Amino acid sequence: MVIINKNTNVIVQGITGHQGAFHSGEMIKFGTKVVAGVSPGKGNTEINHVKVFNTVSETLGYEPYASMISVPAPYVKDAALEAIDNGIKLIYILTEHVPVHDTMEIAHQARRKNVMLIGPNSPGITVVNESKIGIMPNHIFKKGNVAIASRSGTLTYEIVKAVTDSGFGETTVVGLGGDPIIGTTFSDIIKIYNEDEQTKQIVLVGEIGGGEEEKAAAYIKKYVKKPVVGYITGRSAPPGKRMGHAGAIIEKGVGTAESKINAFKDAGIKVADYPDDIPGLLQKL
Amino acid sequence: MVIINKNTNVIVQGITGHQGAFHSGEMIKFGTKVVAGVSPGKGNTEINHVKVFNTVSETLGYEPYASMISVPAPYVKDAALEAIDNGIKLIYILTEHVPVHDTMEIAHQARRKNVMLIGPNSPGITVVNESKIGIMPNHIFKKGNVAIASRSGTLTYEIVKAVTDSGFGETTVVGLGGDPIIGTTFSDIIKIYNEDEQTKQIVLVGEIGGGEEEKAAAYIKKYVKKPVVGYITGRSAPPGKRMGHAGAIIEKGVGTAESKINAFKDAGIKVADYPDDIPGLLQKL
Amino acid sequence: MNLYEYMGKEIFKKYGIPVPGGYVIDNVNELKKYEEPVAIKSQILSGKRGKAGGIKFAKSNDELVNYSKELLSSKINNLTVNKLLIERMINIKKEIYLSITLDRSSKEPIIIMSSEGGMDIESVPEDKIYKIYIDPLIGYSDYIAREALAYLSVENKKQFSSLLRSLYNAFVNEDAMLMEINPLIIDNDNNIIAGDSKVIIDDNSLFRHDEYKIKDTDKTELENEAANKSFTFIEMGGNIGVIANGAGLTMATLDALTLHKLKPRNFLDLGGTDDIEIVEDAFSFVLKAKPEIIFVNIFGGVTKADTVANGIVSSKNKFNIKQNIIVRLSGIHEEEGRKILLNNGIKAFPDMNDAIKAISKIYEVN
Amino acid sequence: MNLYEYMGKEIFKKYGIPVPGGYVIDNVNELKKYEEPVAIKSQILSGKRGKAGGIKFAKSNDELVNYSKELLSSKINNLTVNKLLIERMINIKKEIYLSITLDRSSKEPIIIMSSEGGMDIESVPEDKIYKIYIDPLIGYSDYIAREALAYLSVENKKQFSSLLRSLYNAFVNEDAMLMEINPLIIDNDNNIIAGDSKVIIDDNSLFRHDEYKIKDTDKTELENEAANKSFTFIEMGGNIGVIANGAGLTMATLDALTLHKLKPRNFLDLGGTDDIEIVEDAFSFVLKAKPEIIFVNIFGGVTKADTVANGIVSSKNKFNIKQNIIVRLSGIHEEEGRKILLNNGIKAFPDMNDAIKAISKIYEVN
Repeated sequence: MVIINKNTNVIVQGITGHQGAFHSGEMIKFGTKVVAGVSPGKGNTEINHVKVFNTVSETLGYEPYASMISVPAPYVKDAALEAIDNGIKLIYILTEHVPVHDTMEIAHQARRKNVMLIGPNSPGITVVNESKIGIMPNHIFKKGNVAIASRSGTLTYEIVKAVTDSGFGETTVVGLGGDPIIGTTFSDIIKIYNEDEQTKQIVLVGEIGGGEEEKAAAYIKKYVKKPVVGYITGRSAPPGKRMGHAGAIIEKGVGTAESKINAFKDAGIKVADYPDDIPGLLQKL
Repeated sequence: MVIINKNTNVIVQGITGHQGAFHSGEMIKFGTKVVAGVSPGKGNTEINHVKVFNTVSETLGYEPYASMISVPAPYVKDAALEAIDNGIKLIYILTEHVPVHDTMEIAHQARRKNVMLIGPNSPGITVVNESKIGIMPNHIFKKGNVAIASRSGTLTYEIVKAVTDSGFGETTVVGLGGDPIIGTTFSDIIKIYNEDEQTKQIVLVGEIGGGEEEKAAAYIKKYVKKPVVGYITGRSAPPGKRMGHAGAIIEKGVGTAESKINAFKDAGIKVADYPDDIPGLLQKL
Repeated sequence: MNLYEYMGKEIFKKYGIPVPGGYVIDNVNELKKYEEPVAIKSQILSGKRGKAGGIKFAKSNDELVNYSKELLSSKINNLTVNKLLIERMINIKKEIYLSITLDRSSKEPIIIMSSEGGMDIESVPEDKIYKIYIDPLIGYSDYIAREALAYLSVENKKQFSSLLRSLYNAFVNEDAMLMEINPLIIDNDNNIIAGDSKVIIDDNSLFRHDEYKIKDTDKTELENEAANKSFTFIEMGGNIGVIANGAGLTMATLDALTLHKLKPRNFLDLGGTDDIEIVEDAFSFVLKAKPEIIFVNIFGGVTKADTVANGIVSSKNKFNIKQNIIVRLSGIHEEEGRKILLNNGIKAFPDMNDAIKAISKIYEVN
Repeated sequence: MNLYEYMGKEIFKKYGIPVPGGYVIDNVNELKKYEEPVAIKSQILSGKRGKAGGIKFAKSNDELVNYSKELLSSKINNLTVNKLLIERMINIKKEIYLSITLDRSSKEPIIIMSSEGGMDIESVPEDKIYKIYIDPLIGYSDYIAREALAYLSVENKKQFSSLLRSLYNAFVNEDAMLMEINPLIIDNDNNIIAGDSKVIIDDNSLFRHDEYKIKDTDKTELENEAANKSFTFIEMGGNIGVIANGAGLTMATLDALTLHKLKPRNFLDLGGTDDIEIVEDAFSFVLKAKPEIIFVNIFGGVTKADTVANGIVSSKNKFNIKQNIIVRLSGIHEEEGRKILLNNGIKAFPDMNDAIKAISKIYEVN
């Protein structure tokens, strides 16, 4: 498996918030090693039997590798810089509505310090039977051989469940995030999935906006032998409108569903018209 | 030999200035491959038979590896960022009086982009019989086995000449620069000299201010088997005074000559009392 | 949020970027006395304004008054003109394209330039477009203007350099997603002047920009109202009202309807909720759009399917909904949810395609 | 350049860092009427001002006037007091040490803190000092204050956080090499107030800080005069005037003299020059310091030895120098140079130690 496993030590920045508290509890139920929480001003408390500190620095005794950031959007940049400065190597940002200039800075600092960044505005990462960082529902997963990456939340859960119900099961599911600028993109994740031995086939759930699906398709065409199934939302979206996700927008003719679907098809990716079609396009191996 | 050789392509930013014009001519006489010059607004001219361009970007056809920056202090940061952004891998800054906040930013960006930075306020680097970038007088060198690093200019020339006259000769001489914050420091250069096969012994010419001599001494004590001779200027300097170099200052008790000399002695470095004593301390190998 | 030309130019002025002298009016009574030839520019958020007749040139007081009367309250590209920008005419020696936007792939600001100013940048061939990426950890430095000037031929290099720095500062400080000057005019005296402005501010940055807390007028009234309730609601022009959860699933729902030749009336993302009142709020917006049928498409993950079912039932009763409500309900607590709906006479399917087929059937029958 | 306390506090005020209410006087006539207990603080660039009697506390108008009279024009730590800062007394609950300076090794700004305020930081044990490094490409972010507060016990965390951000902004924007607040006072109402200021601005940044183009008064008159001529001239208190080229060689010259138990009068770096007039300027400064002997130590690299020799001869004639001039001349054109000097009756050596021995001999003979 990839990115995280059952031994990955995770802290949650914003653990005392509504989302942080609920989802850290769910993560622990999933089996994730949540070793500490951070919540400025709430140090010396406890939540879900996890100790809470004022700073990331104070959690370093727990040797955290990853941090889930679930703080209000205006504070995300500060929290992410804090995590990077303290040597965290995987940062996942749940928060929606992070200013895009903040994300640019976070993404560049993460790259500079060799930190993997997932999100913002992402449902997180799940490695089945190992560890989950994020908000995907625990019950939809079953260990299998399909790796999934998506820019959505609920649509991902739906597809995961369909893959589970159809008997294939998953290795890893990553929600990349719905913002125009995100850390890990399709072209990053496809390399990881391609190298993961347990992953036998791959599902990419893209949407309008940007050109990362096209870049991933070019990589797949060149390097990926594993079967890939693709799906793109936003075929019916009018140009210039942000379709719920800040990143789901056709701008100056760039980012159309058509362009992405064509790139997928050109790379030999089987493209589903409806999300329900995805399990049917997976191969019995 | 190390850092540069006779095939190193060098550009000069500020080549049409007084210093840039004179010293690029001297460098060419030394044998340095000065492939292009940069001087905003002076594009399409020529100096020392070298073509001048408005931007570093326009020189990329010459595949420059190193840049000598000799522009007025207020423009050094811009010139250095331009060089780094255009993929230059070795930047030498001649200019004195660069604001230290500018140097900090240059040094960090250089480190981020794996660029070797020498200076500011440095006489440059000379690899004997190979290439010279900087302002050291051509006539003082003779190929030999001594590598020299120094925070000074004229004092370095004097020591180089003494080493030459005494028959040892040099492999490489680097002027690190007299500013409080500089790119390559003693602790960086000692590793390079230690690994250079042609270098059989090393001379370090330090001065008051900072703690780089001490750091280098600690490294030498642990890793360096080659004989090292050291000299420290500023023994008689009053605390709190900048002794000509912006970096030559004892602040809050840190950076005394005593501390450096003790660290040198503790590392087994032979310490000269007078610059003239240095050749006598070198070993006949 | 998209800013009107005059608002973008106010930002330009604040950062020292030259713009033509001018003023804004809502009303012809606000017109100043004619003194020199002026352009009368409809303030609408639409490209190709000129071609659609939204810009007029006046060479007398009569023309100024008459054209202004003509334009105010008229519809240009289907948008009502509420404001005019009256601007001194600039003599034009050359027109350049200049913008700073976000490059999603490099995650950096990117400066885009072309000597082909005045045209849509989409229609300019790639080899006439020049791009410079800016490292956000380093920001702008003057060499960037020198590199730009190696490509663009501009006489007044010093003014251009200062303008580019100002535009970059404005882009960063104002949290812009786009700052476009098209055309950037070079006049006969080699002065450089911003002929137009297109500025998009990041909606997510508004917590640090009180000055932009204005009505975002490229949205319809209903879209704005929904935005104030934190719903993303987009009018689509069809007849099937849509409520779904998650932006991805909502887009997938619209796509599926469209593939079945059905026409969605709207995009409405219910979000991740477990609150009956929010379901009711969603219905109230969709009803305002007067759909013929309402399609609810829910996958229960964090959101529980039975809660949504209860919300649908209570909405139906509260708003006395006469339209057909077709529901697809899947995920956590789906069976309880479907049962609640069926007990209240609402058709509920576990499968999205089956639900859409049911909608198709209604239209075939009609 | 080192700023006086009152100037540092003006910067603090500009950045919103609280300082005690107060005013500055050059003259007792400028004293305001006594209203509450005040501290009268001599404005000199010297540590341990209080211990040396440079700070007095007045509890009446008489005390205010008398102490002010007493301090103004007095000498504290050998420095003349030209200005007084009259400041409202602060009740002190706790004193903290806080500074931002440059860390030469990491090439970063560093925040240094200690709960042991009010003492010289050099005398505080390492384990009571807390340091935070700031990445200059990222700058300050609020978590830094939180990390600081995990170490320092401060009630008013919000005010501390805002103060630390302000101090960092001031440090960067003003091109400081040091901004020290010692003590940072916490009063009985938990307000945080800068009790003192020590600010050093980078001399090399003054081209972008017109506001600091003032007389740098920790230099002597002669040092200032030399600085205006772009010479580094430092008074050393001995009797042998020194002119050398290059800061390193000049320092080495002073060291060598000192090792020979000789006392240099000054540091003067001629710089890399090939101009007779500059040599004459250097002599004119050294002569103002009234040395007993003048030692010129030159290694000709870029600077040519014969040019310097000619400069020495012309200076001797121009200024009618009576003192012994001992010259060590080496490097490019050294033989020509020494010949010129000998022809003019000036002793010239190729070797530095020989030259110094010659000086020693003069003193032995005397």
